[in-house]
Amino acid sequence: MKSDSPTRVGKGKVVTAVFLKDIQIELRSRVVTNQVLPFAGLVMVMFAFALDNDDVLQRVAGGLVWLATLFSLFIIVQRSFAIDTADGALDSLRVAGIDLSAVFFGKAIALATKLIALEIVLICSAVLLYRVDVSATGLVLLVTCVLCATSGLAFVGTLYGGLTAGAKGRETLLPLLLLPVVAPVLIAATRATEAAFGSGGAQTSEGWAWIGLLAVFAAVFGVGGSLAFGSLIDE
Amino acid sequence: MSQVLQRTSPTGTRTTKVIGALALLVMAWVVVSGLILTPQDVVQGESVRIMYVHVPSAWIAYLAFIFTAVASASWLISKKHSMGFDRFAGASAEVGVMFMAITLITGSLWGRLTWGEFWQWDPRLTTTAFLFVTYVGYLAVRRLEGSVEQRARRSAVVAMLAVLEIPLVHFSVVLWRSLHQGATVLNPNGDVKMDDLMLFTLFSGVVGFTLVFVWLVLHRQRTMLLVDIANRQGLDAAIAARQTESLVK
Amino acid sequence: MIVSFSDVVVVYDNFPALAGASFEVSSGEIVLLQGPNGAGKTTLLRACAGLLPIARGSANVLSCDLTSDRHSVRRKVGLLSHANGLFQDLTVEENMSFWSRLIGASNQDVKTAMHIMGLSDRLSTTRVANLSAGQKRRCALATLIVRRAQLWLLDEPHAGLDTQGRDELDKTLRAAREAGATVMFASHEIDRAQNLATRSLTVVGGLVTES
Amino acid sequence: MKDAGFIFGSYIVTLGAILMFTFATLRRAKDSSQSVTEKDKTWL
Repeated sequence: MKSDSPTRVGKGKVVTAVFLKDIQIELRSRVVTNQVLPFAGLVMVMFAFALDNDDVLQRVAGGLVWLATLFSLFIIVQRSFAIDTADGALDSLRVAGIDLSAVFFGKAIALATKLIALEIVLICSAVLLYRVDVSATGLVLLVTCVLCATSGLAFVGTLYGGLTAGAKGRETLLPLLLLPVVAPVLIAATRATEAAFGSGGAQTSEGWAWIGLLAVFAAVFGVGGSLAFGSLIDE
Repeated sequence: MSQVLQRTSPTGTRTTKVIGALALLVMAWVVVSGLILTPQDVVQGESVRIMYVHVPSAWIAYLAFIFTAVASASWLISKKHSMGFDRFAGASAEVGVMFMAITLITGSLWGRLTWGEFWQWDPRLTTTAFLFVTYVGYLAVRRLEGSVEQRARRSAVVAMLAVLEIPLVHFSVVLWRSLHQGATVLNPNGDVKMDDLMLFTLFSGVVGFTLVFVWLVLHRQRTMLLVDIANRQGLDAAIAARQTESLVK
Repeated sequence: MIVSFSDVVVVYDNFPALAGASFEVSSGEIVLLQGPNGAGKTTLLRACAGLLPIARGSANVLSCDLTSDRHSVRRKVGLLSHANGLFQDLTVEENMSFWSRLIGASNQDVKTAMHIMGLSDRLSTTRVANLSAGQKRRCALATLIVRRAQLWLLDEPHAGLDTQGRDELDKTLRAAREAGATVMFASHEIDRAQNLATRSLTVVGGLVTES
Repeated sequence: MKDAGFIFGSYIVTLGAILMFTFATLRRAKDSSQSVTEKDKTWL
């Protein structure tokens, strides 16, 4: 056995390894699939009970989809870091001496994957439960909106999730930090989704201005997060 | 002189005494003039009096957060990572959060009188509310456990993230309100015709609140230093106590 | 010198876990840290790995100055802490391949390490959550072997292992030493540990003394 | 004065908050300054 330390691994490989690890754990433990998805679906049904009016439901469907996504976001983010803190794996990641911004992107992509699965279910349930119609152009807008909004949410979720991982009172601190940050995503994604759904007579074209905002948000926190994550997670 | 000062306040100096006295004087003038001497506004009526405390506190709140951002950036950039920047950022944010709370409360009281509603989803108001929550979060991050250096690094990074966040929040709310012209309420801000005394009172308010801000930040920041020093001395004692464990054996 | 600590103070939440520790470790040593619970052994090992800020004093590990830069040392050390650093929902093999991919180790190294720790065959496809405490420890040790660290830091590596596992561990550490690595480990198994170690240090009350 | 409650209320909130912050700060300064020597108070 030689004692030279192994050569430094490329960033892309670390991103892939972390991403696959998080997804694999989810496929095994099924926390998002078996707990968060039913929770989010239930929220959509509860909204229908609470609002109890087909017209209103159609109008607010976009907002409800993204509100349910946000609530689930907190649970998924906490779960995403709980798997790393449970048995000290986060320490091992620190000692591995790898580029922590690669860990940031790996975890963010895994988080985005889970969120997209969740959003597909939520949008489908909106179509089924709230009788929303989506046109072909609306669908293009909707898919773009989901992709941009999800990247933004995944970046800030991973960033602040890392900051609060292992901290005392993280259950309340995480929403306190995340909620004001994700407000632009909630507003923009909701408007874009409403435009795609044609809620309240909105035109599809109205939605694209919001996509720009979502893209800027994702870009800003993608860059900011990759710079800040290391110093937040690693004292 | 300094002995007397020490008895009243350990964080005071001659400069802060002067600033404090000036602040008291100007604030007293603002209260008297704002409540009694100034006339009521043609459009707003008596409610314009709230403006003499509301506008200066909003100004100070925003100023405080700019200071926090600049001090945090200075901490991150400076090679020495001087803790003075960190304490300044923290003190300024604390005072800023207080003034932001004052701004939101007095603003909604004024809104109730002028618009008939406590709250309007107006971009400026909404951004202000989000700024408030963001910096409450910043203060929560400062209270996370860890060493002084850890606190400084974490909070400086979070302050920088807030600087990224606020323009996005503001822009999204502006875009939201401009696309959905729902219940737009006549915004009487632009209609105020202020006479000289009213303008002077408002101006005095800004000066007085700025003096209060400077005084509070100076004292708060020195208090933070005192607490840090006291903790360090506590550490000396703790180290000595810890070392005696080995003698017992 | 591989490790050189001088009056090092490390603080946890206002508690000085290390209260002025001074010691040196030179290349090729196997150093045993002994001392009562709460003496500061774990803190000492974690500080060597660059995980904890040095509040006072000076610390130098593998020619990295820990007071100014705690990051560059991390790639060169291997740390086995109380926690195993494993993902409960993944199998032994998946855990191994994750950690080895992060540090760029070859498949052959992974196989060898798993073989050494007796984790081949059936165990390799068992989820970590279903392993016994000792088997988890073996798995954690296997991830450490793959690292080929210059400095091995082990916090109670013997705990939880059966006699066979302990023998394998001792053999592994001796082999690592022969390959030029330096080892520091904490243990309460004094007889076995003293047999393995080339030198032993006592940690009490956050201080380190030669013993 | 019309709406006196609102107007006085906003002045009381403003001044009250500032005073409370001031006293809390001075109090904390006094509590933690006991053991700190003059030399460490760099502002003096």
